[in-house]
Amino acid sequence: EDAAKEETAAEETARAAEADKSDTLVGFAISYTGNGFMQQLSNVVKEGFEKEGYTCEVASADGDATTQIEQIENFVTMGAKLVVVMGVDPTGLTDVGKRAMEQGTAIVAFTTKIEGGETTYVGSASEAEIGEGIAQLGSDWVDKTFADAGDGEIEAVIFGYSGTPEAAERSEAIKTALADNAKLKITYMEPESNSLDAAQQAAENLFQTKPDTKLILCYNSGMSNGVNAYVMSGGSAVKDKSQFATFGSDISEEIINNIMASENNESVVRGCVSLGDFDTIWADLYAPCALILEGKEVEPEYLGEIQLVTAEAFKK
Amino acid sequence: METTKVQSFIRNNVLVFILIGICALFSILSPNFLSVTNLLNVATQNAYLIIASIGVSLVMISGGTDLSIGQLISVVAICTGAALEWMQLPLPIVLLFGLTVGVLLGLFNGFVANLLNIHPMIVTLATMTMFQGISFLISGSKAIYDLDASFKYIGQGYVGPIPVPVIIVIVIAVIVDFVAKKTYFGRFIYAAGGNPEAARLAGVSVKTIKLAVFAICGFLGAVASIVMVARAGSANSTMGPGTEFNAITACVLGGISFIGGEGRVKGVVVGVLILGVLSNGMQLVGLGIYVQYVVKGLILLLSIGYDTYQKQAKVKKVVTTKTA
Amino acid sequence: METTKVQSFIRNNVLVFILIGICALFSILSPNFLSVTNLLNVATQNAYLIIASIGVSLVMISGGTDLSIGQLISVVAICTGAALEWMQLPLPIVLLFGLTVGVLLGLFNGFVANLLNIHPMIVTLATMTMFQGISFLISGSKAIYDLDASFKYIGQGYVGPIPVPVIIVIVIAVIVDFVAKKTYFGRFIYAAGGNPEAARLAGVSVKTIKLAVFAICGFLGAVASIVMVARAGSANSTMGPGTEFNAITACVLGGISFIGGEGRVKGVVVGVLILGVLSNGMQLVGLGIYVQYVVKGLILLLSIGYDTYQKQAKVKKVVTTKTA
Amino acid sequence: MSETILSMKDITKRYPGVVALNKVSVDFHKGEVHALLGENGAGKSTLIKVLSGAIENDEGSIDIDGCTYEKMTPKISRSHGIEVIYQEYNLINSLTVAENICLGAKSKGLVDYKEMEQITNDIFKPYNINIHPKTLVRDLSPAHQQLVEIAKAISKNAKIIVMDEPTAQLTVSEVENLYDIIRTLQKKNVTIIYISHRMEELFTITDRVTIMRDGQYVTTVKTDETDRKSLISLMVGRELTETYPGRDCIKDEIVLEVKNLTGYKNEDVSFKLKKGEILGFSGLIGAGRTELMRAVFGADKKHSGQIFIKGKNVDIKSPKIAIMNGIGLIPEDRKWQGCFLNMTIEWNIAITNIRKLSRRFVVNDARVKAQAEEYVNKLNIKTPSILQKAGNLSGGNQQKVVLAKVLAGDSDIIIFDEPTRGIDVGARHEIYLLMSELVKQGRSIIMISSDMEELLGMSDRIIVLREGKVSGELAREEFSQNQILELASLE
Ligand SMILES: Nc1ncnc2c1ncn2[C@@H]1O[C@H](COP(=O)(O)OP(=O)(O)OP(=O)(O)O)[C@@H](O)[C@H]1O
Ligand SMILES: Nc1ncnc2c1ncn2[C@@H]1O[C@H](COP(=O)(O)OP(=O)(O)OP(=O)(O)O)[C@@H](O)[C@H]1O
Ligand SMILES: [Mg+2]
Ligand SMILES: [Mg+2]
Repeated sequence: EDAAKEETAAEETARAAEADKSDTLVGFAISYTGNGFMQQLSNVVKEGFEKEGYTCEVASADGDATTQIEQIENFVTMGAKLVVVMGVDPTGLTDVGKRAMEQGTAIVAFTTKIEGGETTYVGSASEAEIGEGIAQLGSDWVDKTFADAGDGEIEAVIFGYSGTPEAAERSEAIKTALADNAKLKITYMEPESNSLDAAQQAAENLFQTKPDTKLILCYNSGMSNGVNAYVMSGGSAVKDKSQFATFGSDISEEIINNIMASENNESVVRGCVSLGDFDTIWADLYAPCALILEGKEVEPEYLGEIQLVTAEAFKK
Repeated sequence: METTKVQSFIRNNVLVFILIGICALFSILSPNFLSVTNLLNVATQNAYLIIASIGVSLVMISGGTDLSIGQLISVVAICTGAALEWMQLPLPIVLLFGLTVGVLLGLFNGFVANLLNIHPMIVTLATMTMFQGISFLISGSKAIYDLDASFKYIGQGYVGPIPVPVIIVIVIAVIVDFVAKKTYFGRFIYAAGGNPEAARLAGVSVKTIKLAVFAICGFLGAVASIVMVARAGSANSTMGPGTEFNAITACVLGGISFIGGEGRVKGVVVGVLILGVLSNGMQLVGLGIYVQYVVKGLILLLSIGYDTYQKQAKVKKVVTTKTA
Repeated sequence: METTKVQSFIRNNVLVFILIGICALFSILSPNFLSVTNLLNVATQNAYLIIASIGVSLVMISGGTDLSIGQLISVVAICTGAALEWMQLPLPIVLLFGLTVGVLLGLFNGFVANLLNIHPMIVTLATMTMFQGISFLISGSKAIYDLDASFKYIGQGYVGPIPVPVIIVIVIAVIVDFVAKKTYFGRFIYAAGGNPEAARLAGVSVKTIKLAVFAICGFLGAVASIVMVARAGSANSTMGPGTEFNAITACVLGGISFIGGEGRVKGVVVGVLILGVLSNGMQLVGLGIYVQYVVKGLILLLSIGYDTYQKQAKVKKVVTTKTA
Repeated sequence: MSETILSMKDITKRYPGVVALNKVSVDFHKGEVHALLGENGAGKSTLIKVLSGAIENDEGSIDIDGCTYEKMTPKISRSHGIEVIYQEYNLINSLTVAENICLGAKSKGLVDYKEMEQITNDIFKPYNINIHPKTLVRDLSPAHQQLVEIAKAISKNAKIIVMDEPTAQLTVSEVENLYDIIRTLQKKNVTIIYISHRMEELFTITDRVTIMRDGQYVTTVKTDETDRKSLISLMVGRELTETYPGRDCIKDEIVLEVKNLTGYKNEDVSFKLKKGEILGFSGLIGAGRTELMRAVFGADKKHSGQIFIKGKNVDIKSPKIAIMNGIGLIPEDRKWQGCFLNMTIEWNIAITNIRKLSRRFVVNDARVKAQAEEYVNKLNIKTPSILQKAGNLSGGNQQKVVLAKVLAGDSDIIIFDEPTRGIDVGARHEIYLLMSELVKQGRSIIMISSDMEELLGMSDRIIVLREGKVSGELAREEFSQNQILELASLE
């Protein structure tokens, strides 16, 4: 009987804890939800926390650094216990982060580190690593496809983007890392924006001056889809599709689809850098968050790894 | 007399000469610029923008502005993509659907402007935000890709050596120019923009004109959207926004007045082409993107400034008052 | 007579009532909304926007528009950051430098508009692109962070319980309102916007007014930029762009006419606050960003529509017909 | 003969603080020329706008062709053959003359520009209007715009044509032309509703006169059964002396000398203005009087020539410099150059001398108010309050605001370009007195006027321009209408 009582008591505390949990607000300040990847990420995180019994609200800054500061402040006002921040401009979040923590709201910087902050950092990789990953995909493909090419014989172009400091870092890393491959003659340029159509237009223009380009590395996958749209179109200057490749970063259904199609040269997007599937991402993120929410000590950094995705990787 | 004619010809075509000048400059700077493929390229790249700008120009001539065109394009892109891929509707129905959505959104702008009696610029300032929200809500931020080849033909196909988008542009430009110049409906647009009260008193239904102009702008926005999506072979909600900005810049450059009542479709086409050639040429020459921004701004200022200067030079003795 | 006064009071303050209405609504929907911290929060968050909008409103009253304000903010942000961190200049010099850059860019806008004799809206359409290029060229797309605490005090400090940015806003709003309403310089701005030719013939140097107004707008843009950077504690080239859009929306909402010659600084402040409270409240309530867009657009339309309707309302029988 | 074609019944229209029309009832007969007469702000234009559907009446109805309308719309109004020439012309500036004339005539199908030009020329020809159909309206002078308005109304084959102050800016010969037009129309049994403040015109062409006062109908009389005096007393409610004030105050000092001025429309113009003098300028429309004065005032560029003020050579590059040198200009076009339509009366009046009403930079509101009150009383500006926007005033009252604005500027040399355009007889007399007062104080006046009577009555000397050049100068003893017309027109 005692045992039964104890059991109900335990159940009650558990239920109380549950109820307590659902009163606990977790904020997710995401930089942007304008593409499938980011949108799905925001859903995964929200559902993840809710499955654990917490209340979670997502606020998208829609790419504006100032808006993001406001949203974090608003989360603090709402009494959030924890805010997961995916920074638009991480350097500008140091102070708002500090203020939040002073008022009892923990901050977890996610994917981008908040410079100079004492916040916990969960990252899959730094921008530099992502950039290096993209470069490696390109470099490997060239080594495999043009095994006998001499130094500087293969024309490669980087479609960078430096609209934000973060982006500039990644683009810079692609440039630096790709330079290690001696086979390549590298040109760096920036389309008008980091969108699909801007990249498509830039590719069209590019082939006017450099019809022999074999490789285009893009800041993100959206841009590589744009390059693909041009190369696969009727007016394309690339006749032998197997002799061409483009790579970028971030995974989405569309990009997976294109990567798979590249096996039969029905697409020239031959791979991308992935920050892992959503399950891994969520698991990485939740580990420190759970500790914080339970009031336990956490380590300052949790780093995941990037994955290089190619058609072969899918076969495995 | 002869010299005056030449002078006035030059005055009326300053922008065409500027366009030619810029082309000449780039031909010297880059060997690749002056090739048929590249020029067709520029035309194709800017096809959607020309179509959208023509739509916006009509609204501007009627005395308004459409700031929502970019987001309208985005909504139509998603709706078209969804109809094609998610609902698997046949192509003609899809096109009809996309165009209808465009017209409806345009009508909404016009209707609200008439109903609340506020300036179209203000209305579309509000609806652009709304349309953006709607587009993302429909798409759920997802891209719709792998579109049907028959659909992609609209953006990527060729008729003989001429890309389909270029043909669409030419057809639209010719029709709209004709309507604007030669039909009563067209002249009423100018009248409504030039002096709405006078037009109303002369029996022109200014509200109907406004509604019609917005419907046409919505229609052309939808065509632009379809061309854009078909060219990319994929649709997502970020396609379109920003177009309003380029379209208005092109219109202004092309001599469409902010105040209404003035401007020619021809000018708009030239305006877009100047912007398009600039960005193509600067990339071919290899200018960095930020240097491009600065140069583009400067050229805009100089072109518009020179055009205005030419037009303001006082026309002497237009009216000869002979006393009989 | 009494009722007429009340009616006209309501008519003149529709927006204030709308603001109060929105606040009331959010107080019911969210327990966190109506707290001193949150309201101060909203004020602080929107401080830079209020300052910039006041600048833009002056340009609009004088008959122009400033589309370049967002990029001007970006250039000033980078210049201020660079002076502070890269050049390690002392704070007063840094501030002076930032403000000077703002004024110079503003003067450039005004100068070009006067020189080329083209509408300020067109000029700033071109200079916004230029300024953006300049900002990125200076910053090299890098962020400048870890700014000095004394500098950050401007954006994050408190005087008693009041945040410094709020104090700056109040000081600026009061001064500008005074200048606009009570000095002859202010009246000249209205005159130049209301009817430039008549103003010129009345001995007002319209060109000088235009130049002055742009300089002030540049100055206020620089102040906005400094507040913004100090609040974030970091500067980069993406800070600012988009402000032009919000500022113009706020001005329009606050009753500044597109045509010029009309509007009050008070209205602009209310306009920004409506937008600010909306976005704060909607987040507290937990609306998704895209739903927020749609709601924001609707509320904009309704507010402006209702305001216009009130002002245009026919006076039925308010005037008692006395037969002499 | 006197068959009623149109009757307006109990028309009431209210604006905030004003009853513009108070139960006004008028009948108009077929084929008559029916004048509306009343002081500025009496409600004439408002009545017309109700008739054309430009504004909505609050009460009352309109009977026409056996139909009764509580509210008119522009469409219905036109469908009954009503055409209106508005006081503030209503043309579309960015379109050509031909397009404006033909606007609304057709609404479907294709535009035939050749045909439009032909129609326009056909309309212009009988009336000696020499304007190219392809000219943009915005390139026309106000007077030419007025001619186009008139032509446009005639072209529509209307049954009723309303003319709201059509002659306010026309010179004698164009007015004669207009009379011819009206007589021709009358023969075709067209009804003309004619509004004018020029009394002599009423007696020349109208059959009946309806008098309005303060928004109310006073009476309707047959023109040939009344005289000028009784009309005026019905209109203003009291007797008026109508003689031009005499004076004798010309000094020898030359305050302004223009030497060999060549400008956009003028060639080699020289003249002198003495202290205490009223110098009249005459000429046909397009003679370049306005342009000459704009050049003197610094509003337009001069190609060459010198200007001496009180013997000192002054380079007047802008109106600001002119004003600083004691010159004031009352522009010809009140809507575009004179009034700030969206500003209050008090600010309109204060704009030229606002610096004087300020301490440092701060404007003294009380003085702005006091000054506005002063001029509102002096010029009898009809308004509910000095806080009324100028755009809400009647045409004549706007003109008075423009006058007040320049008078407040306290200049030594005042250029009046068509000063009494649209101003009623009573107020006109006040303005003449005011001008006399000004010259007696030692100021000097240049007056451009197309109103021959006023020009002859007020000037001390008249200079006639023709095609931008001085074609003659007449001293007071030599004044005659014929002499002036001869100098003004080409031989
Ligand atoms: N939009 C308006 N708002 C307020 N008051 C108005 C408006 N329009 C006209 N009024 C007033 O109505 C009255 C009648 O004006 P109306 O223009 O009919 O006069 P009018 O007889 O034509 O005078 P004028 O001889 O000066 O042209 C005036 O007192 C005027 O101030
Ligand atoms: N390019 C122009 N831009 C603006 N206004 C102009 C222009 N050219 C002429 N005007 C206006 O047209 C009018 C000139 O009228 P016009 O050429 O008939 O001379 P005028 O002799 O002064 O006429 P009037 O005898 O009627 O006074 C002036 O009011 C002037 O302001
Ligand atoms: Mg009138
Ligand atoms: Mg004149």
